Amino acid sequence: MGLLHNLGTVCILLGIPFFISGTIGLLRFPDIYTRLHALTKADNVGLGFVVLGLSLQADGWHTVARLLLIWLLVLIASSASCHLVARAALRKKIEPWSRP
Amino acid sequence: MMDAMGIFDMVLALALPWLGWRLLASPDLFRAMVLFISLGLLMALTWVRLQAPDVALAEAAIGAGLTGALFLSALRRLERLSEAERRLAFAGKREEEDEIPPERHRRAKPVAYGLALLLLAVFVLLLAWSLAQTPAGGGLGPAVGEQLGQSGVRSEVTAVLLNFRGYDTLLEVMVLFLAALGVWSLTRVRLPLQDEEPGPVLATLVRLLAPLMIMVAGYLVWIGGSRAGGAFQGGAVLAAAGVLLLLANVTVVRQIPAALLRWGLALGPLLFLLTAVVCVAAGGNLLEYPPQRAGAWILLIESASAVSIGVTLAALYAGGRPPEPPAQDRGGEQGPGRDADADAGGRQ
Amino acid sequence: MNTLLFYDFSGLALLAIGLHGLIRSSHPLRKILAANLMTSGVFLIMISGARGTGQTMIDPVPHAMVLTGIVVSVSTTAVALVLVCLVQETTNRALLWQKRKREKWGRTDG
Amino acid sequence: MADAAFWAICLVVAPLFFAISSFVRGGLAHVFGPLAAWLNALAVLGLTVSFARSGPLRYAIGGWQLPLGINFRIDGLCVLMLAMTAVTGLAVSMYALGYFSLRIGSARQMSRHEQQRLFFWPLWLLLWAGLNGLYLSSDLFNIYVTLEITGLAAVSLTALSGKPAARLAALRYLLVSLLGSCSYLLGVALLYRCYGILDMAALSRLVSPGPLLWCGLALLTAGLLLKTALFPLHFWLPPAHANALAPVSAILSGLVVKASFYLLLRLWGEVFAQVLPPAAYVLLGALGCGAVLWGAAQALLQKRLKMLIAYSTVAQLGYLFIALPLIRLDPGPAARQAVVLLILSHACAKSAMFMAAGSIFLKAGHDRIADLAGIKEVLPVSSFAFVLAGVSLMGFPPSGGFVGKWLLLGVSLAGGQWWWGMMLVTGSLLAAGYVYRVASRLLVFKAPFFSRRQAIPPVMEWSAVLLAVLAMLLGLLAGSPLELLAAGNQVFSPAGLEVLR
Repeated sequence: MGLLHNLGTVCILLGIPFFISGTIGLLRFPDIYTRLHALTKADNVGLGFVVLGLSLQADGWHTVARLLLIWLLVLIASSASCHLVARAALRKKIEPWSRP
Repeated sequence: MMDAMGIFDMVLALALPWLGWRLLASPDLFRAMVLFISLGLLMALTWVRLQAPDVALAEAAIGAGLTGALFLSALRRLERLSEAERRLAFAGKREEEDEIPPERHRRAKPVAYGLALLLLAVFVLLLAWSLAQTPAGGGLGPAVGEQLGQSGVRSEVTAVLLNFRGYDTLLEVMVLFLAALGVWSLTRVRLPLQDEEPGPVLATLVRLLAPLMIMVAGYLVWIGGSRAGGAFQGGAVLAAAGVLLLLANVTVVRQIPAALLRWGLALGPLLFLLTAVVCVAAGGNLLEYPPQRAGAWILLIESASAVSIGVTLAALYAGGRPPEPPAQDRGGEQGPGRDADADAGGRQ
Repeated sequence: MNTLLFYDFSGLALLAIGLHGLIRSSHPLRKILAANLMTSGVFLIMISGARGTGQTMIDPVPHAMVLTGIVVSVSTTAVALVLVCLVQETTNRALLWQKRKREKWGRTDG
Repeated sequence: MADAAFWAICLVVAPLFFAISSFVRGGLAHVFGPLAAWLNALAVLGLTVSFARSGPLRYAIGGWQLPLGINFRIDGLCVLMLAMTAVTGLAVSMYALGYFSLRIGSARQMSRHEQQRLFFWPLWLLLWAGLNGLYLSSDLFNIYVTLEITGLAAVSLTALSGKPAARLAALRYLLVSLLGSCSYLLGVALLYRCYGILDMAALSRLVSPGPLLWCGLALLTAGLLLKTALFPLHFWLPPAHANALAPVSAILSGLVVKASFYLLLRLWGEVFAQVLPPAAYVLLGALGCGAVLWGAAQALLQKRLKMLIAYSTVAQLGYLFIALPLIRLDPGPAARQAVVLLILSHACAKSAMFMAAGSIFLKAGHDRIADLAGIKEVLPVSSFAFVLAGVSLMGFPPSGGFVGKWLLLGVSLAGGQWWWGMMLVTGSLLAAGYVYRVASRLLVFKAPFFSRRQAIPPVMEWSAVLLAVLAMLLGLLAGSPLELLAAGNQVFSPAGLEVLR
């Protein structure tokens, strides 16, 4: 396999810790806002790396374009849903957590 | 590598029932529903692992997404109801019979319960044992492979769904139609679905995504002929667009005339049925497409069905027949939904 | 160990859990959730059987059947959920199977 | 050119088409509905005539032969069930026509009754299509889909009345039917995994005893028993049947429960008859006995007419299950003929009863049995229909029920299992008890009766009477249906399946 393929693998491997840390944040953080923060931020970077890695390994522009589209859609969806969840939480008068 | 996948399979296979248990055991219904949606997504992953991409797509869109949305909206409706009740202080006046706590059910007849549980366990173990015992049966895989060339499509699942067993699918489209009919017969929808304003982000999102989703739906129907995809998957994506539009309370959606909606629901079933009849009129059997044009006919049926499936699923989400225009509303007469409220109010 | 059998057992477990929940839960929404779990279990058994037939080729017939099943199940779920909401609205009752004295005597519709 | 296959297609396509049309053009629903009912009757007539000429046949949908495709299988039993559905369905449709026009005419809450009519017709036609499809189909999975259509339509129809009790009953009904179809589906999946085929006739040639077969069969049966409401699983039936609108009650009690019993008859009497142990039949027979006793006892205790009729359905379904061990016992066709006769006569009699009860309800404004004395003065025809249907349920001589029970009695005595016969006689006596409870009020006592002013349209009264008379005369006319059954008999017994392949 060529250099590009290896580079792609490295990128994908780089993306994994972000996902893991995002998930840990989702599970361990104290309140809904911090959890949202952890999830969306870390996962978006993680996904970025994975998409980058897969694009490097892709066998044509079609695939790359599709991967980029997926990335874009996930970005839009996650930021919008993050916003909506946070707004709903604020509406319900859930106080943001502060260090006790 | 195989081993790694084996472990993955094992974890997945264990996670599914665990999640199922958790969701039924959780006292909070909202949490249960969120777990249900995540279970649906894990199921979709399982379908991919079991090499059933068509099913995975349908599961993710319909099984997890739309069913989950249905559950959540039902829960919200119930919660809103109980809140209203509290506000009106009905709760104190309810009859005693209504106040029996669930615990009474739980504790009833522990012996019978234990016995039933034992019976269930025995039967499940028996099933498991017999599943493990069975030799691999024939299956219709080879038969499908042989006839695939004559089906007019290249995807095996689509060939089974729309050609070899097209009659099943015809009836299935009818089931969906029937569900919409049933829901419409029960009650009338109350728009907007959300109490609060949708807000700029949701509105923008919907404006961005809705056209894209319609395009994706078309793509899924088109690609269904050769790969994973088809009317149901495409229809589900259309329905998702519809649900978003409903949630964002877009004016256009509210102003769709009821007659047009009826036609939208009926288009797929009607066209499918007419195609079946045309096949008979052309001298073949029911649903026997002319061999050269089978592909085109299937695409036609699938496109119409996808539209209807989308409309139907979105209508199911809306949860009732469209409100009649005020001009036709006769004063003092109410639909069943409103009657029901009057009934509940009249009781105390 | 055959991994397919794992999925079979997983499906069976889902089925059993769903059945248990369907009978034991008191809230109708949870009952419907449980029924959905049951059908998911059945689908899992069907699909894992489609690959377990031993041939290299996958049997697409169960796939088509499960697709049909998913659509049927969403249809019934939708009707059930609307019914639950309506029952709740008219009777204020969260408990579905509760006997009520008046039911025997109450007016019916001709 | 109009052969049996053509008529069979009409039986599925026409109700579906009219269901969709009556939904899209809601204003014409009450025109399309009865039209579809008449067309359906015509198609069944055509089917019967051409079937009598040509004998049993198979029809490959989409031109795909077994094992790949779905087949219609048209034999004597199937034609008889279709005919039963057509005749009862036609009567109910005519009744519904009068019923809704009466209710819409009686000014209060007009738009609500209009809504009911608007949705009654498409739902009922879809239900009808589901039933026809179920009787015609030979494919287990296809039958699952038709069962779902039937079940979902039945639930929606139950809830149509809009009363809280009806909605609650509908929800229970839906949950039970969900459980039933889930069990059935798993059964189909296991059988498919065993034999790789879904066609019933082909399956019956392949089956061999094995653990997976037992499990699959147990699941299929359990699902269908739930839907048929056999005795310990009957809890959902009485509230659902009693709280629905009158035409809907007639449909549910007369036709819908028969569909799942028909399937059980196919599976236990034909497809798996070779491998099932006799003990299993005895178990079902015993449950049937329980149903007869429990249903009749509950019927005797009911205070409301519609509840009484609904419990009587539970009891009458028991007879059908008592017939199963006798089918196993009997080498000849007598027991099979008997069970088919019982199904037919119960469909007619029970629908007639519910229709008459509906007319009585509308006229009296209630259905408390104790307060119905003297209603024959204002509703002579409906009272007569009710009593006539009751007499036929009891199994009085010329009725179809009588001939069926007589045949079964003969089989049980000849086979040395007299207890089944005794149970039949006991059940008849109990039925006589609860019919007498009502009949004595309706016909014997004379009391001043205060009724509503509205006149019951003659079509409602006469459709009930005609059905009741038909149930009564079925014993005399039994010859021709039994001939039809015999014509398909080589299909009805497993040995004849070779011919078809």
